[in-house]
Amino acid sequence: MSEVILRTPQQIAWARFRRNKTGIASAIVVLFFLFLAYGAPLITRLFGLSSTETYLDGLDPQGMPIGAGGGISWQHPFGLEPGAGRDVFSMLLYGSRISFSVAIITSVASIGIGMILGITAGYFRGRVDALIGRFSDLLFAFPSFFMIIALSIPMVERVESLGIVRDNGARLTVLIIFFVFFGWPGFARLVRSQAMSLRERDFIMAAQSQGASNWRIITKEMLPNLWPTAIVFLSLSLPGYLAAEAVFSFLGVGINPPASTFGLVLSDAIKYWRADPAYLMIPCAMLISIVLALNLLGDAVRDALDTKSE
Amino acid sequence: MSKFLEVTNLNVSFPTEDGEVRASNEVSYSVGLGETLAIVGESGSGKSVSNLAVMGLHNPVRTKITGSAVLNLADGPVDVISASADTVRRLRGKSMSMIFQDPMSALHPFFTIGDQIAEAWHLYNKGSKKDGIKKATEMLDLVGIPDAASRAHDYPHQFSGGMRQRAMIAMALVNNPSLLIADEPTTALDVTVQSQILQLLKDLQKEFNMAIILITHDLGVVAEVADRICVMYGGRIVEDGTVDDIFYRPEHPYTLGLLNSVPRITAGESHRLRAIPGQPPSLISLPSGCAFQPRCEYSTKVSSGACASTVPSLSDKGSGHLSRCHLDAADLNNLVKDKA
Amino acid sequence: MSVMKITARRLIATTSVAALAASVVLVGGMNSASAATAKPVTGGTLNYYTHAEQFPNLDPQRIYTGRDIAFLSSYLMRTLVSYKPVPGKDGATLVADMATNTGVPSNKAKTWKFTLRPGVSWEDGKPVTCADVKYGWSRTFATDVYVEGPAYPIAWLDIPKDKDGSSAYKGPYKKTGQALFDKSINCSADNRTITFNLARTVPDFNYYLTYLAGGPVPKAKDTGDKYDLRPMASGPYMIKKYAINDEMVLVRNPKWKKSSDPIRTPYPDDIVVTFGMDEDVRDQIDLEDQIPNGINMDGLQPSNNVAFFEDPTKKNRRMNNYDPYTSYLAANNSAGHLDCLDVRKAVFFAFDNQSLIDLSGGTTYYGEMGDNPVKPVIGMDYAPTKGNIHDPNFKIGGNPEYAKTLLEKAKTSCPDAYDRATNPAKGLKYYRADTATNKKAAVLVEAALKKAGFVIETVYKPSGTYNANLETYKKETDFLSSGWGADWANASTVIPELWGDGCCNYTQNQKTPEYAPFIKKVNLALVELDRKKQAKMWQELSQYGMDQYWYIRTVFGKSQQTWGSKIGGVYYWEPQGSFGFGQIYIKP
Amino acid sequence: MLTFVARRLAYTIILLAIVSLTIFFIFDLIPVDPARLVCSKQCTPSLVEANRHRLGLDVSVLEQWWRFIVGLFAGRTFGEEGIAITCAAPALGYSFSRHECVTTIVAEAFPFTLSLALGAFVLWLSVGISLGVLSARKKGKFADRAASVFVLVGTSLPTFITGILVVLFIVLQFNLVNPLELGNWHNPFTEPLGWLQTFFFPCATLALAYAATYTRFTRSNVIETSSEDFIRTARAKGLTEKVILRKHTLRAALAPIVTIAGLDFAGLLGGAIITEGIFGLNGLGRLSIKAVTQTYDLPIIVATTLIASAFVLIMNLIVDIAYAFIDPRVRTS
Repeated sequence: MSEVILRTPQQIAWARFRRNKTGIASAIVVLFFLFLAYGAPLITRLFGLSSTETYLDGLDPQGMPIGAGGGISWQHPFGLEPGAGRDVFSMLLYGSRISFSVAIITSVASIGIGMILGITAGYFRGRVDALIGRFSDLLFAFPSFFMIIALSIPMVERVESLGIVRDNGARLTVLIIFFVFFGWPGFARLVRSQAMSLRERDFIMAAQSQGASNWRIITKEMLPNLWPTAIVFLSLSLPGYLAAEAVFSFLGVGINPPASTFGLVLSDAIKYWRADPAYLMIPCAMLISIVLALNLLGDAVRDALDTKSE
Repeated sequence: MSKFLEVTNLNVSFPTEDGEVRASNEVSYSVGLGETLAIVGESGSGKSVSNLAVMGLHNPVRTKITGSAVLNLADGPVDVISASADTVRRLRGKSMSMIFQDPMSALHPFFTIGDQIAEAWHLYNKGSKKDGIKKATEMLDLVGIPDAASRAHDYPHQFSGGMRQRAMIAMALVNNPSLLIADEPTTALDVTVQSQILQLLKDLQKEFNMAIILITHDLGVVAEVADRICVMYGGRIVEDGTVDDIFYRPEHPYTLGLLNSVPRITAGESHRLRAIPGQPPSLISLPSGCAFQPRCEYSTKVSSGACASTVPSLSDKGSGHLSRCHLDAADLNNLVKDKA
Repeated sequence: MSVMKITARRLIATTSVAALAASVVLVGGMNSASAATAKPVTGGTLNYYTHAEQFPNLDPQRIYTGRDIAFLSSYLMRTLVSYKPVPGKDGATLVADMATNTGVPSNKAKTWKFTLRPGVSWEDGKPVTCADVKYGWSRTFATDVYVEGPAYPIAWLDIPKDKDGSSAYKGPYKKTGQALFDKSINCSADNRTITFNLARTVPDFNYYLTYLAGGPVPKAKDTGDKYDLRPMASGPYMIKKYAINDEMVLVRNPKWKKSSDPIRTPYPDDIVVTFGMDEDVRDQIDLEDQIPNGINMDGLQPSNNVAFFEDPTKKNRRMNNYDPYTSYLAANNSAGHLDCLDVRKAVFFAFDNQSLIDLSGGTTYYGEMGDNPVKPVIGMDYAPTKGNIHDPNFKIGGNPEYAKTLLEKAKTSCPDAYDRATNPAKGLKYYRADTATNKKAAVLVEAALKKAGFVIETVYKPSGTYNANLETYKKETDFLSSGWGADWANASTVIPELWGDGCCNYTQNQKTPEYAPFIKKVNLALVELDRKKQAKMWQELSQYGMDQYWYIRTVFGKSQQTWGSKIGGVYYWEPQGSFGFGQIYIKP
Repeated sequence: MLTFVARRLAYTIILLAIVSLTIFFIFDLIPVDPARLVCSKQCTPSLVEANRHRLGLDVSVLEQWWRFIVGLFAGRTFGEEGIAITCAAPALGYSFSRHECVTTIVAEAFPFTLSLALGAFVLWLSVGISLGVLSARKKGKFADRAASVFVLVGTSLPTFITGILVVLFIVLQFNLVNPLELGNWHNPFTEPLGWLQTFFFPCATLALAYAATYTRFTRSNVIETSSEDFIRTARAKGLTEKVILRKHTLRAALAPIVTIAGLDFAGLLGGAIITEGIFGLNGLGRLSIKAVTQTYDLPIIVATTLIASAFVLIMNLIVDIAYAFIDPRVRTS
């Protein structure tokens, strides 16, 4: 008898992913940036740098960095910040750590909530479904982008008054809460429709007819069939939230100095673009590279997991 | 005299990352006007693939097709395999038509039934929009849709499954084609509706004098309507004969297995249903010998292990009854009797 | 870039930053464009462009900023008294405008009398009357409608006060206490002579009349809240179009007569102000002289100053002067904050002022360390103080070592304040508006103070509501930065406002033992009729406050102006800290 | 169909009411007192109280909301007698910092936002759909690869970065626009060139990211639809590939795009905050953001938020009805 090789969907996906050269390359780039971000304290120490130290000797009397490319040197590979004289390399490393953290926490949280509510709506239907549906309709109607800007500062004060987190901690918490609050309905809708069609599938019916509890059906039968959707959504929402964090800190909502993120650096850099274009281009290039790599990785993951697209 | 459609040595394969999927191998069959050819086989046996090739419906980029399929039209024969894509397109609908298994998904959900039929008619006939709808109504009436004039303005989702298939048939026949390929036309339908549709096809065949190719996995369906039957397995035709040949004098172990797995009430005697053990072969890595060999209970009876090494040829065992087996018919019959 | 950021180019981020009038002393070798000797030419369109979306105000009773007073009084609205429109020290001289003279005081300067010039009219041809002036003054009392603008009339006019300190007169709309107001300002029978009756001696009363707020408004044309969009013109131009965020177009006022106006010389035919310019676009226009008949109303971004001001080919299109403003950092002297001289001093010496000045453009363009809330440009009221920046231990880049020794002293002299300043669990708080510039400056401040052993946290507050919440913030923060310019050439508009019971005392010094003798002397100085004696008193009061380190840092600011190559007649009008708009013309 | 529209309309009105009420409650909770904001010179508690009355904040939130709703239909009067200001219906409030009825301010800003949104919408739809169809038809070929690079670039460049780069390195560098005219309003019908000068770059910047997404979406939809049974049927009928693509494939593949495009467009009608800010366009986005960050002008904040929500809800309704026209399954079930 000829052997029929049965592979699990995970194995098939992994095999497909491994064949995708762009996917592998982008995964390596993403890992590299993650290493830079989360190894920031270590790396900056190796370079003998600090993200809060002001290297004022490197600035001229108008506060501009001395030397080409915004003061690029062996000591300061990305140059110095005009005005305050901080090391741009360390600023961006620490900044990307914040950006990554926001993106990861937000994506995971909104997928978690979306998953729970989506399954609940799709599996139980009826009133629960209607309630969740109406609520997400309502959320969609709010101009979320503007609301985040308008409400984040008062919200920060509220959160600080709780006394758990303060300052940038509170600001990030608020930003993440807002992102998740406005972010889950998208995924929940996706999950809901999938859960509804799964519910009608034979294996779920079979489990139901055998008297399996709803909890068991959801965790043992439905979740394993929904995880590829979640992974694809995760990989595509990471770059989105990363960029969103940059946009909000660019607009002055979100993190404050002495911490720094891409958005903050960029909003500062455009004031110096004529005198110090490198200070604008370096963070631009780094942010674009990260988002690009994440997008490519997301595409590869989707291609590997999505059975529909050939 | 040559038949209307003559398919000779048709090979269809799809190159994929995992290897070449050889969906149809050296397939030959023919069907004449007024005749019904049934092609029977499990899913993946190559029966649809071959006929889609005849219709020219494969994606040319992703499919490799060799062999020939000649339509003997009034103005001369055309080989649809070697003909240009545009030539074949002009034959579709007019000279040959096809209906599909799931009439729900085969009809465009956004257009009315009448529009979809009229669209096909307008392709080969000059006439106003009104004429088109009139023709569509006529056809719907012909395929037995009550109140056809108003139903022509309905959308597919407003039709029941059987009615959709009737509408599909009406659409396929609107240009009076000489060949109708019906790909599992009844599989998605209720049993009572199935026979109605089959009867309809039979009636229409008489009216239009069409050649019909009925693709099915259901031998029960075949007995009522077919003149000839081709049994396919693993991308090859394994047996080809008249209805009587196949049902009463099967010469291939796979056909035998198929017959044994069909419940027969008429037989009146105790009959044990028997499934064929094992799985259909992978079309990427076909067994080197007979494709059915791994599942064949008689393969051990063939000396020198020819079943595993050599592909048996499709040989005429007499009076146009063809079979692809190393065992000859008499030996097989004996073996069957022994077992019983 | 124009993406939502506070337009303030400077640290001056508080409420009303007032204008200064003074016999100005130019400090240092500054390059100021001199008034052109060429003969001015009439005609053409004069362009102004600004990043601002609009004029902060056009309603005379709301206007309080020097540049706008200069602009609007040059073109649109006349006042009883004006500054002489000439460059240099002479510019601070008062001249009669609508009035026939600069005012006649009597009764120990408690009564002031002015007479209107004949032929002065509104754009509708109606003559400007004493009743119009009186009505204009009454509007200042409608504090619920006119929230901006100077409040001197409320303090000065002989009208009783309510219990909560507000005037018993509630303005011309509510009319509560109208009779009281009518008694304080009298018009003659011919409606041409106006007499102000004041509650106390105000020797410098007539300087206030250079403010548009002290000018007339015709009652029949008063549209209340909406008057801010379309005030009646009495000057050589009138408003043809005013669209916020878009542009303002001024055209000649046919009812204005040169014969009744001794000071205005309207050269251009039209004046167009373009609002909402992107800062980069605006700077590029100047750098490349794209609009030769245009004037940048804002000054360049600090990062573009070097490119413009160090290019000799642009030397006729720029000026760089000390402006009327002093930037300061007030220490919170109240209990539980910086109620300890040694700690305040430690902060003062720890500050890295050099990098902060560099951040804002360096000493050449931003300004230099001051020793006084009163600026030298004010004239006789300024004298260098002792101590502070003249202390041998003062280093402009910060002296953390000396700061540490002062902190060590504070450990025993005031252990509570010391604990707050150095305990990581407590630490000092610095509230500031969350503008981009402030965020950057905070990095430098934090770095410098940490070096000296302080624990400090910057608390960012939303810039949009920062000013409105200042009353709350000033009690919570340990530092508050702001800026101030004298309303006219008398420290009476500086010291009482900043350190006494005026508008903007952020030092919270009222409950300290040092306050009582200070305010006593302030009140004496305010009514001192001998100008020289008064100046001496202000000088002593400055020294007193600086000795207390009520202010931790003062910077005497500079400002730059740039314009296109076809602009002539530009000069720096010192009392207004701005262009002398009225003499600008287009070169042929 | 009529009952469908009526039902959706009722649902939209209820949602609008809930959303507007929510917005009133949310902004009431913010620890900023607008009455204090307009109180600087000689501010006393009684003055704050007077301001609160003048701003209409001295009543319950519910009452404030109700007055707003009534004002929408009947107009409103603000301030006291003597200097009262009347705003005609539909009155969205009065801005004491701009000295204008909010309706007037919004009406001035809206043409900018509409131009930007519409221009970008047309650009991204035409580019996105044609590129998407092209790359689906030429799957795997050069055109498809080129399109996928475009998609990647478009989705990876945040609009604020593209905007900055376009302004700094294209618009300013090459003096493409008279600097005094930059961001000026021009009537597209009487001054089409001026309008283009103002809106081309912002529209293109905004459209870039959307076009990329729509290219990807169109491509996958066309590919997916192409493998549908009804397309095989159309081919079996003998239809030409052109007809199949135009009539059968695109109709089905683009139907979902109607929904997404409608909602994206509605989102932009509320103001494209970043793009308007960077290009200095005085649209609703810039208006609202300035009201929040600079003046804290509550009537403008509330009005712009409400308008943005209303656009989303109304467009949702339109899209639903439009979809029902396109897809008979929705209409008749």
